[in-house]
Amino acid sequence: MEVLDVLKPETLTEVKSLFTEYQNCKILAGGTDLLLDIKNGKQSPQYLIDLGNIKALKKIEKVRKDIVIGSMVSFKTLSEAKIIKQYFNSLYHSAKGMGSPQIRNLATIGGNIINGAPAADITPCLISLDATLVIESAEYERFISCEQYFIDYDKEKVRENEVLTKIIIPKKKRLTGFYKLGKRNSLAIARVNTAISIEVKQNKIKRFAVCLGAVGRYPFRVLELEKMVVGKSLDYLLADEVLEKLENAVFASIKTRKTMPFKKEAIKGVFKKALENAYGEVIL
Amino acid sequence: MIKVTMTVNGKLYTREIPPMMRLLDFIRDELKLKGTKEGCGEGECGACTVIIDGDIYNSCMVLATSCEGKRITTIEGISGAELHPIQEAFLEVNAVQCGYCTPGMILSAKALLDKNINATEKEMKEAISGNLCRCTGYQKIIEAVKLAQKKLKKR
Amino acid sequence: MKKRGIGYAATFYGTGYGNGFPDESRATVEINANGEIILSVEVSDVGSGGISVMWQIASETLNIDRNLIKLQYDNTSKMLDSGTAAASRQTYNTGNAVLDACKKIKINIDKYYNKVEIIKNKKVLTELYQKFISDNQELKYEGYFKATTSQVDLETGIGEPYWPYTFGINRAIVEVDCETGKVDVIDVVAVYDAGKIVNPVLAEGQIIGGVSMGMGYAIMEEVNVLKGSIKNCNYSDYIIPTSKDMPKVTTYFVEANEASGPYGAKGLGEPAMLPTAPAILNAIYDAIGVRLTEFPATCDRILLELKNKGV
Amino acid sequence: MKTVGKDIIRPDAYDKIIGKAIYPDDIEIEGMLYAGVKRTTIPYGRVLSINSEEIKKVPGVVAVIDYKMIPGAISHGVIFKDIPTLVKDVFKRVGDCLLLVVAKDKASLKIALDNVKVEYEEYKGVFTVEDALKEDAPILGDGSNILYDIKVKKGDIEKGFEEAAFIAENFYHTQMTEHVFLQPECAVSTIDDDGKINVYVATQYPHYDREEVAKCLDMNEEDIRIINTTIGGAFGGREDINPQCHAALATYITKRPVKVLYSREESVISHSKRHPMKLYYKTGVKDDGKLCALKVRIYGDTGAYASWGMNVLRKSAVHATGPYEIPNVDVRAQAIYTNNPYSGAMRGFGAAQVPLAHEAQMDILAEKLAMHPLQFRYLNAFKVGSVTATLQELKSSVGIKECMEKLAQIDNIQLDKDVRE
Repeated sequence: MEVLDVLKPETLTEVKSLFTEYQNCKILAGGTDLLLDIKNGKQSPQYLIDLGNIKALKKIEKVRKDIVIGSMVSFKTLSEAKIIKQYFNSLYHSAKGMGSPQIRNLATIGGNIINGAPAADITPCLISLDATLVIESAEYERFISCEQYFIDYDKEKVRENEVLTKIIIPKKKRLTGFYKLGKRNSLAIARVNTAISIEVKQNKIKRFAVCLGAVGRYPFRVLELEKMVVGKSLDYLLADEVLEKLENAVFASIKTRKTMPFKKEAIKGVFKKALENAYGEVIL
Repeated sequence: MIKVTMTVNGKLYTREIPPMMRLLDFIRDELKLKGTKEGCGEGECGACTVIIDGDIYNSCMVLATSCEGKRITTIEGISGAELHPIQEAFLEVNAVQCGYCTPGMILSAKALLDKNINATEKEMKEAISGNLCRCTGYQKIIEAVKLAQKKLKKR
Repeated sequence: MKKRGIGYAATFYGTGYGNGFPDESRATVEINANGEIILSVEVSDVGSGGISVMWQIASETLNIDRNLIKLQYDNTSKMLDSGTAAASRQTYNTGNAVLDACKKIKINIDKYYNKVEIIKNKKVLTELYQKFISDNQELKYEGYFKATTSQVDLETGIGEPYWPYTFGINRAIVEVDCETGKVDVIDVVAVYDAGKIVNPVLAEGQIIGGVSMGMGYAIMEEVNVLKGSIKNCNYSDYIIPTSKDMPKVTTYFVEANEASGPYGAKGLGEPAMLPTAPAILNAIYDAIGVRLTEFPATCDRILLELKNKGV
Repeated sequence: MKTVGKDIIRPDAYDKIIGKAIYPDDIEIEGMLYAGVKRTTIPYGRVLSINSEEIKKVPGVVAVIDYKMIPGAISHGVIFKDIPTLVKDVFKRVGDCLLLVVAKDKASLKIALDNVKVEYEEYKGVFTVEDALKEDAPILGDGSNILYDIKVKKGDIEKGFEEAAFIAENFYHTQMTEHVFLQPECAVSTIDDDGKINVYVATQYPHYDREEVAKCLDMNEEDIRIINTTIGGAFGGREDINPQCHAALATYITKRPVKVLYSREESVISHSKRHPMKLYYKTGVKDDGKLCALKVRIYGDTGAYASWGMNVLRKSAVHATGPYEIPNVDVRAQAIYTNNPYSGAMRGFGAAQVPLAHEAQMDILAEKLAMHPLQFRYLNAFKVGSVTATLQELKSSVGIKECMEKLAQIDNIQLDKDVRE
């Protein structure tokens, strides 16, 4: 089947009305993956809705206690926005290290989430930052945590008449870090990546989140570990039993894969580097 | 067919094109500008790099129709009667071998220096990190960008 | 924890087809009425700079400014067979054929123009052409070169399989992250003997490009084949170095003159990539005490090897 | 000298920096057709049937060409003519060319090729050199799976190892690699009024291409013209025939200009690879630091077709010692057929694999001797008058020691130059 038209709405309202007007639509949000999928016959929509002209989806805003990122914000914008660097160190680093300059100019945060690649770089960050996705249709608006979106992917994934519009991240005081282990220093796909977020109170860990990527179908948190470290000092994050939990989590996730022995070893180093990244490369 | 209008190298073009035509094909097949090269067709090699409104893109990854109203610069558009200082520098330090990555490299370098004439070596390496080259090992390309920077600053 | 290591590797490379195979090159050089020299030679410039090398050898030999020398190198109907752009043979073999052709016409040019100054003026060449015509001199001269090698005996290996040989050594400094297995190549010094270097800046380009390919060979590149089928057919999964992976490369040449080469030159294209990979592998060993015997040295292999050895 | 030895700007660079250099895909000719091939998807077998008749009916298809329509030779190869231009029945690798389809545009060509259906009888293939050498292995070559077998012997290997104070013995395994030159293969072919064929292609050897195209079309070489365009990298990957014969054949049959353009994926599937090698190395050194014995066994996976396999393994054997003088040498190198992608020329050509082994051995022995690795190499390096493993005397231009001296100077290493020379 051929793509018959590329529709170019200028407002979100228009997008929603297009859903009712056209069948078999696919959202074009950058297109670094979608266009290849269409070329290779993996997807065959009849209409593309190009969100490139919707200015409202390209903003990053402070709204009360949250930062709201439009789904059409490019990786370039994300990595250059002061507000992102200021509040979400992990997200800043993952956006900056994604793909190449050309890809960062084109690819968007929304497109990356919806594409749902196992080795995506920002998804672990968003999950560890407690991000919420805002998904809209003509009739409704639904809010779902990024974590839940991937846990319940088959049920929750964006449907044909829906569009991801915003990503909301609570603006809390926390240390966040990210590290990607790739085969090279640019144009690298993560072999393993990790995002962490630490809330500290009186030198003790109040809340901890760690999300692992490229070690399963989707990025996932290691809840057991997160609970275990609460109330401990930051040094404890390097304890053997912490690293062991990570190793076990990777093992459990990809038991039968050929890469398992390597990845369960590598996760420990990647985790340490994510910590270093959170501490600003000075403390450790 | 979709009607699309865009400015390429300072000239306004309007064409009726199939909806899925890539910007790369628009440039090469419709406008017959053959300096933009296709190396992989999947956004990995950077040979098809063009500048759109000041930023670099892989033209194999962009639909021509998404470029409505935009300003595109290809390798053919960066020099007039005289070479652009980046081109001069590429010649002078031997940053060219097989030449297939060269147009894309020059455009990536141009987009960088247009925005940041004081770019550091690290930023230069970053700027061309989406342009693969199998011949040169990149070092002379970086040398060329540095030389071009000097030339541009003198102007 | 990151550890640094330093490694050395030396290699040699016999250029040309070798083994007594007829390794022949031909070139023609012609003077025309427009005051131009037409150098016709089969030189496939795959990016190597072969065209420039032929141009320079011709200009040097003829003592004529290179801008007056027009090259014809692309059409089988307009050039003689000079063999392939391979085996690092173009500078030595085809360069020698160009040299031969130019020497032949030069004998006749010298009859009319015997000055030390280089011919820069079209008019001088037009006048030369007129004199060639009036004295009934040949306008076109053919040059030829055949490399001297002999076949090796399959049971003993005795023979002179290649000539000449190019030599090189690399020193590499690497940084290995012991927690992830990731290798960063920091610095490479490359020293080569490829005889007389015809164009230093082009030769340097060959070396740095060779270091890049050698680095890919050492730590990144691998075609994955499953039941005869290649699983990584794209740039996204067949990994080669990017600008952010390259070490600083410093190049030096010691020019051991080869009397049989054009102006003493030997070949360089392939030798340029040979010592880098083993130098990097030796540097990795120096850094972490682990020697890989299966290549490439990816983070996967290094990390597992470190774990197995309990390092 | 006035020109030689000078940093001259290469004459081909100007067109390249302004985007005017012409690579084959930049050529467009009025009325040009597009051609492409359907390739095998299994490694070893026989073709039972292809739905050629159906493909002829696909809109936009101008011609469907199989091996029977080739006027001349149906295979090609740099030494042995064993690579099918179009498969007759048996094929030996994934990526062999089955059917050549010519269409009026790229889109029709893609649809036509996507719809080619092939029925195979699949044979049991071999994918490792070990399996290929087993007694019950299918025979892929001419009576044997060993394409080439060379021995290089110098001195007395037994005696050599007896003299050794230290011995290093290891297995090394080098991987298959790929050229990935930036410009994927492409050829454009045209026909003159007098029937002569022109092929525009980026190639490493126009006269060889002419010979193969002439053989394929059963024409005189003089009636074929190869025009070498600007070449977007090669590294050995453009030594074998790829789109040349197909473009020429399509033009010969349709009498129209034809372009054949590979995708990146097709480029990687189609052309040769660097030989993966298994290398056994045993190196002996005397306590004075002089190498005394080297035993080497090399098994190169040459894949499905010969290409340059024998020359590559010969190069490995000759270069197995590294640039060092060793009095006692025993090398054996074999090129072995498998159903893997065929191995051939790639920058370094057999001399790229052996250094991964001989230079590891050198470091291992230097460590045992407690000698600086550069010093150890310097002590053993070739000099004018040295005799190689093939008993070739190096009569001139042996600059390896000078290279080492230069490096020592740069890195501030004190080389002991006089002792034990």
